[in-house]
Amino acid sequence: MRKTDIGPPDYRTMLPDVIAKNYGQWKYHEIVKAGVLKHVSETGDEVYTVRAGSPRLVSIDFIRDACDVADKYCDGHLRFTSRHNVEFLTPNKQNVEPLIQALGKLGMPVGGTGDCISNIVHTQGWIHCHSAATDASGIVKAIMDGLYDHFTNMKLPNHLRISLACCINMCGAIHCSDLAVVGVHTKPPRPDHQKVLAQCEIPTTIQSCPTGAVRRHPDANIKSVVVKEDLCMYCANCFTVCPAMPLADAEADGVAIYAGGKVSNARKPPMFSRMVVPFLPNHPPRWPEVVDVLKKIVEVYAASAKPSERLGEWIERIGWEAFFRRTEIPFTEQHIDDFTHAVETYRTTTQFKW
Amino acid sequence: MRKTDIGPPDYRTMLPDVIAKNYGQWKYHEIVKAGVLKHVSETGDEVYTVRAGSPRLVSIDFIRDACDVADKYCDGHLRFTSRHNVEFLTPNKQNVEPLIQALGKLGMPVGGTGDCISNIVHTQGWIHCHSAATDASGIVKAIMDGLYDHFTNMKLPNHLRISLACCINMCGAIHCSDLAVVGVHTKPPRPDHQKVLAQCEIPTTIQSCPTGAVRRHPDANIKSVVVKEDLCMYCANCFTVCPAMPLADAEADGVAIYAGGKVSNARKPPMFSRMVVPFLPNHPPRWPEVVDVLKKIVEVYAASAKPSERLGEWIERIGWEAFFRRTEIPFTEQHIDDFTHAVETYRTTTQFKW
Amino acid sequence: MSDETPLLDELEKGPWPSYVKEIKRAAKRSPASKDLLRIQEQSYKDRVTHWKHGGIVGVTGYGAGVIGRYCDAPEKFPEVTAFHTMRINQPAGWFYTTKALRKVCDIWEKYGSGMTNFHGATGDIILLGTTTENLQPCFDELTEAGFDLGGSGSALRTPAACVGQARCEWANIDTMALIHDLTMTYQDEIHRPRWPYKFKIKASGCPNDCVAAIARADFTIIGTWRDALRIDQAAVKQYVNDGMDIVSLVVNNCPTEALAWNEKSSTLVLKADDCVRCMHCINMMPKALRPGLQKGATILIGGKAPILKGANLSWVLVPFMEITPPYTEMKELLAKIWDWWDEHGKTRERLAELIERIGLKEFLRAVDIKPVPQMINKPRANPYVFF
Amino acid sequence: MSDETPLLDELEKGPWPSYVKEIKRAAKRSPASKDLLRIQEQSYKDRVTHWKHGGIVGVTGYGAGVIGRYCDAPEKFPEVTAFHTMRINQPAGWFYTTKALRKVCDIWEKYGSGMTNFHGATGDIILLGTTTENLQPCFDELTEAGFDLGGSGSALRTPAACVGQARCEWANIDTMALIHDLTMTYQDEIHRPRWPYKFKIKASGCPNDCVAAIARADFTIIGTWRDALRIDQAAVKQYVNDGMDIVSLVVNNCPTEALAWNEKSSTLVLKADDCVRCMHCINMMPKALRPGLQKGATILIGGKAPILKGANLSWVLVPFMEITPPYTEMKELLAKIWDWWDEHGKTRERLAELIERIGLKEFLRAVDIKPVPQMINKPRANPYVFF
Ligand code: SRM
Ligand code: SRM
Ligand code: SRM
Ligand code: SRM
Ligand code: SF4
Ligand code: SF4
Ligand code: SF4
Ligand code: SF4
Ligand code: SF4
Ligand code: SF4
Ligand code: SF4
Ligand code: SF4
Repeated sequence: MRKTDIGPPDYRTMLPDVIAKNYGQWKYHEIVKAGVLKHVSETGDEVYTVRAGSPRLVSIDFIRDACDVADKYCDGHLRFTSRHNVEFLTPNKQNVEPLIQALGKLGMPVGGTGDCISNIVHTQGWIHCHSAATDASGIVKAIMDGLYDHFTNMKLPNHLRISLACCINMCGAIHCSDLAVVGVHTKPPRPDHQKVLAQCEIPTTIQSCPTGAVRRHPDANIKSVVVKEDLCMYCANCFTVCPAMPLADAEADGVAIYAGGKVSNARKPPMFSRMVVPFLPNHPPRWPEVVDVLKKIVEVYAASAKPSERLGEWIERIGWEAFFRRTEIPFTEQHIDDFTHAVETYRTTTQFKW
Repeated sequence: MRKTDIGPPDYRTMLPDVIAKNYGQWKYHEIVKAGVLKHVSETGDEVYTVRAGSPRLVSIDFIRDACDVADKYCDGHLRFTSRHNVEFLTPNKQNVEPLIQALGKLGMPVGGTGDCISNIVHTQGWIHCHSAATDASGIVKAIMDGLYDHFTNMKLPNHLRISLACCINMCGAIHCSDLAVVGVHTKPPRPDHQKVLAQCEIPTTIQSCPTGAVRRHPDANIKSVVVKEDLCMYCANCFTVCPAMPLADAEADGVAIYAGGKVSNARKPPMFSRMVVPFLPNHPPRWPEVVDVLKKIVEVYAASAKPSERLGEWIERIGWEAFFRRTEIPFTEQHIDDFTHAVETYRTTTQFKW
Repeated sequence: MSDETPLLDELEKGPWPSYVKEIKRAAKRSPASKDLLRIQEQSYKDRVTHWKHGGIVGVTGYGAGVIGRYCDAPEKFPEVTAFHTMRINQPAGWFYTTKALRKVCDIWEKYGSGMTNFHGATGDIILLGTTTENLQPCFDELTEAGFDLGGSGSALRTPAACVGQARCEWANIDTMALIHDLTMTYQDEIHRPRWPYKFKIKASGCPNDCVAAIARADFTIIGTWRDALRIDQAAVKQYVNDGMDIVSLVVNNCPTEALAWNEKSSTLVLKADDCVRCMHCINMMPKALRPGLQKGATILIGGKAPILKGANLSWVLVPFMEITPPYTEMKELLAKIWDWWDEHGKTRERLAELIERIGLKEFLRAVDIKPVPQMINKPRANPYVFF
Repeated sequence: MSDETPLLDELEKGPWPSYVKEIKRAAKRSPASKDLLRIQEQSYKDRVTHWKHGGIVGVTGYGAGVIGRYCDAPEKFPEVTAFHTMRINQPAGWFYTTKALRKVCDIWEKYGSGMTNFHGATGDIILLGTTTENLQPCFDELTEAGFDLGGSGSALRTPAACVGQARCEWANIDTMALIHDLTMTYQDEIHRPRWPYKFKIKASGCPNDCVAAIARADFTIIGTWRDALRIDQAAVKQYVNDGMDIVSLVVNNCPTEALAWNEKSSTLVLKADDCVRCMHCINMMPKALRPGLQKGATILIGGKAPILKGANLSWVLVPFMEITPPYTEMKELLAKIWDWWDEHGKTRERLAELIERIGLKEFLRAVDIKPVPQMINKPRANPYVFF
């Protein structure tokens, strides 16, 4: 008979012996080198972790390759990280180098630990989502190529997390990332009056708009909606509930870049990422403008932040005015908040740098 | 013929010679002792300022007394400060002590400079305002009696500013004071249906309510308004535009205490004062509960803050949870913001003290 | 009815000067002050105010400067049946000759209660309590003596200045001259309410902000400087020799780590680019440190108390403006702001609230000022952008 | 239509592993992946997506776990006419045996495109692209293999845990055990959407928050400790001898000045009361410093992305909760929260937005938790208080 609600496999059935044996007894760790962690247990046991980068959007062949490596060096176990890297764990120091070789052969870069740029948390984009204002995996590939050395080296002041979401739904939960790339529309939806009635619940559609820009069609005979364009901020809520009002537009869609967010509670509390570039056009296949801005920010940060300072902590210390000056990124109207808590972002002091 | 729009007297006609002569040329100052400032000019000239406390609500006799002193020791000039103290200026060091004597005779305390508690900026209260939820001059007198030594001495970590407003209109602009006392109502207005039509513009009155608690009287024949009590936050806006809906209530009126505000840009930017006690009853003539809370806070602050640390800077450093613990002031529902930017006050981090 | 004031008498005790004594002094000659004392005692018993809204009272040709007041029990307190206050515009910086002050006292003895506030929270002299009939003659004598009314209602309120260059070495601008000029220029705006709500202007000579302008003025003027603050290293050494722990008291309190103490050369090292002119180090060492020489002001807008939508601190609008008579740049800016506010503001909507409602972007366009990062602490975190 | 993909081919260049290579690999055996490649190339030409909203598709008895997708040009890309994704609930902590993984791969080779996300941003295995017909048989084989679907829509989403005690010395709670238990307990809530909107639970073993729970979970569980962190002074000395500048790197970075370096005894001094458990010093000296021994978790609520009213970080609800099976206290709290949210929440209103609308006070009463200062950074500044 059919099984339902069995839930996921019990994690205990998935653990390598050394992990099962030392579960809850780890004492300390060290980063042997970029991509290689060593954890030592109260029992004296050690486990080495080799972390390898993955495109996340992978074929089953990729998984099988990884399994082959794990079978050879890790007694048939492996894990994935919260940033989609693959981790190969082994108690045997001797296995580490061969493991790295094997991963090299597969083209899987080893790194992503410590003061580096780890894998980019990202989303679906043009591969699968109807809501995408930009692609995901493609920009991610271009960015990681551009910042590759920072994945395989640990020469930043602290780790730097990059996330990408292909629309402002922000599936990557990019709103608290050191660097965030988000797909944005900049033109209002275009209701398709033929389809609206068929595909959408008009009241729900009208309600869905946070700014009240969606209105009943003035002509009572046309059972559809119109958009008051000056009220529209292109959030796509209406599109989420009503497919008949697409926003996608080759010219008007692109990405915005946000910076300075963090999640950890280390030193400074978690912070939101904040706008640094309001709009860059979609230039597939490699989005050069996007890659350049990110590289520039990373450069300036790496050169001037103190040890342990996250990007956002550094910006808070030097001030946003200094950040824009040093990165030579132009400051625009769009940077100034005009949403619900806007006033809380105004500078209510005479303290600022020239 | 009648004069209008002549404006105030030209300040230049009001200046003592030493001020006129050294205007814009002052080089440095020192605080000789509590209440006595010495300013030195590029020209080598000096001016001594003796600062004396005033109740602010004074008779013309008080002004005339002050004038007598000024005639005797200050060539017929004096000034008032932005906190309503009186300043007597003289180029002659010899005049300082006699001046202090003379002020002593008049019962005017000398002090209010440097790391002290200066005069309390306050308002009208029951002396003159229809809007008052508490008195002004009376509480101020009780508080200054209680903290008198801090006016005549300079033993605090930095200066500490106390302000009082008899209703939340906050005429004292108390919203950025180290310590603020504000008169509050805690019961909704009681519309007087006889008077409303005569005295008030009903639409304006309804509009005036920020929470929409004021509604047309359900009975169309009664041309008046009713108050939806659960929506009322006792702000008195309706009363300001419609005298026929008083809120004043002997039991329900009282004061709230706020703390940690500052105006200067020194070190930390200006800060708002924040609620520390939501409500204390009106207990004339000396409001003992109010005086006690303020004394307690000043004590704890004086004992534990670092030099130059304003009350609010100290609280920010130790954290509000530590402030409530150390001052033994109970934390209540009312302390938690539920107004427009409430979420910005929530603790979005695991960083806190037990 | 009894003249006993047992409750108020309690407030004659204690070291701080007593306003009750003051009312009693005035009461000797003024029946109104006598009733003021009695009605105050009444409030101390009842624990509620006994004053009612004032109707529109004032002097010919003015719509402002007088706050009308009536008591709610004229039968019990006949002498304060009407008890209006007059707001008299102070001379900038609150300096007086005793001659001028005595004159004001004499006039108020003749026409009023003899009670005053020196000064009101906005800065005016408050002549507290007179009858409707006396307003005009009192005003006429005051103008004869060179004094005029201040603002009230939906008008420009009496501007205020810190003592500034008159007695402060840190004043980067001549606050008193500026405020006097603005006050004279805007007599009509002060005396004849015509706006959605009140508007306040205050000027402080440096970021210490001794008139609390940033908290209380819709238009806040604060002196500052563009170049590096001045350091007299010899005087610095003096402080250190006199035992000042310069590192913990000064260097470590710099908000931007712009200061360092060079132990070897015992000199104070300044990274001028990092200084945000907070004044702390200058405040700590007035004999050694001073503001720079390229002086001017930062203009901030929006400061106000909580009514209606919550309190605001003023925020930066113009990072640096040169402040020289006739202050044309500032006056042109004020004109643009007032026009926009007047056009779009609802009744009882302060400038900050209008900007919150319509958006800073719109405002900046209206007063044509281009956005700079100094206006904000941090850019938007949300993705809800209008293009 | 051409199979050339000149634009995508550009993305096979460069050192970072290429997802385009991956699609091409899958395309060798899967016609769907072949069309996926072609439709992606199309999007690279047109610079718009070619996917449409999915209708309600899924497996019998479930309302969640499948994201329906159709392409907008079936005539051009017939093999991806329907291209739904299945969200497969990962084992807590993302550990796998190769056996289990190979099994999933085999099933997906049989029923799907052969393309996957390891993992989705919430934590599930994403099996990317199959037809409506294949959903059920694929699901049946997956359950046979011991896997089940995760959440989607207005349901509880697949909970996630950091690696925690499995491989981290700082885990104050057993995140994987907890998350596995909650996932098993709430199978119905995960598979059958019934709420106003989605709800997410994530657990990190310490304040480093390696699953970004505070930013992404309506219900955020973060391990912490009540007593003092543990210091091994000998190991501290070792770091210093090895040349670590402990003062500038550790002591000066403590957010609350809870640390001091005693030069004389060369020991690290902790003011335990002032420590806010930020982890920084521990992070810097893993061999010398460790969390305390009274372990538990802080519960925070409200984390979410911007839609609709703006993003939220979770805020403190319960400063300290002991975390021991069967986690009764936590489950009772979740029940109360869900009841209240379910009752008052509008469609597409996340918990944080409901609390913003109705007020934290009301919420606290509903879940009967008494207010403590740890819930806020600072008390209200406004005077608008309900009594
Ligand atoms: C494997 C992983 C947990 C998992 O369950 O998968 C993990 C593992 C470790 N983290 Fe983490 N973190 C992992 C995601 C995170 C995240 C979440 C994220 O990036 O989305 C964060 C929060 C990021 C943020 O703040 O924006 C995170 C913030 C930290 C921090 C705080 C750093 C800081 O100063 O802010 C530390 C402490 C440190 O690195 O010294 C830390 C430390 C560690 C340690 C050293 C813990 C330990 O003792 O084992 C582990 C190795 C770190 C390293 O890579 O050098 N981990 N760590 C995740 C690896 C992701 C990856 O592949 O790169
Ligand atoms: C006379 C007066 C200006 C006036 O035009 O009337 C004045 C005068 C001076 N202030 Fe002030 N301040 C005056 C109100 C203020 C205010 C406004 C207020 O209190 O409402 C503030 C802002 C208060 C706040 O931040 O909440 C103010 C914040 C300062 C500061 C900043 C202190 C700090 O660290 O935050 C200084 C610097 C200092 O004291 O070292 C300062 C310093 C000074 C100096 C030393 C300036 C100088 O070189 O002459 C003057 C003597 C200070 C003293 O009393 O020790 N003055 N000062 C005001 C006297 C009020 C009184 O009677 O007590
Ligand atoms: C006299 C004075 C208090 C004092 O004892 O000094 C005062 C008294 C009144 N103020 Fe005020 N305000 C006074 C300075 C202030 C200040 C401080 C300042 O100007 O620096 C503020 C806060 C700053 C600000 O404007 O935001 C202030 C904020 C208010 C408000 C709230 C305005 C707001 O937008 O938040 C109201 C309510 C209103 O306007 O309806 C108000 C209303 C009033 C009224 C007219 C009551 C009313 O609603 O009709 C009071 C008349 C009392 C009386 O019977 O005499 N008063 N008022 C101050 C004026 C004296 C002077 O001219 O020098
Ligand atoms: C697959 C995934 C992205 C990925 O590539 O990994 C995803 C994909 C979608 N998300 Fe998401 N979200 C995914 C994790 C997230 C996260 C991150 C997380 O869960 O930690 C967030 C931010 C955290 C949060 O929930 O706030 C997230 C916030 C959203 C939102 C905005 C919700 C909000 O309240 O702000 C939407 C919009 C909506 O719900 O209508 C959304 C809606 C969607 C939809 C269903 C589009 C839609 O409106 O129908 C996407 C389907 C794409 C597709 O065609 O496959 N997705 N979504 C992630 C789920 C995989 C998994 O189960 O592991
Ligand atoms: S971020 Fe937007 S476009 Fe991208 S997967 Fe999520 S919902 Fe789809
Ligand atoms: S995109 Fe957003 S703002 Fe624009 S109409 Fe749709 S819902 Fe409204
Ligand atoms: S604070 Fe309120 S009660 Fe006091 S004077 Fe101002 S308006 Fe009147
Ligand atoms: S007091 Fe304020 S909230 Fe209450 S009814 Fe009047 S205006 Fe509305
Ligand atoms: S604000 Fe500055 S200039 Fe004006 S008095 Fe205060 S310290 Fe002096
Ligand atoms: S003025 Fe303030 S910011 Fe500038 S150096 Fe001095 S302390 Fe630092
Ligand atoms: S969150 Fe803490 S316990 Fe969990 S993996 Fe990260 S560091 Fe370790
Ligand atoms: S954990 Fe953080 S707060 Fe606690 S002592 Fe270490 S650095 Fe300071």
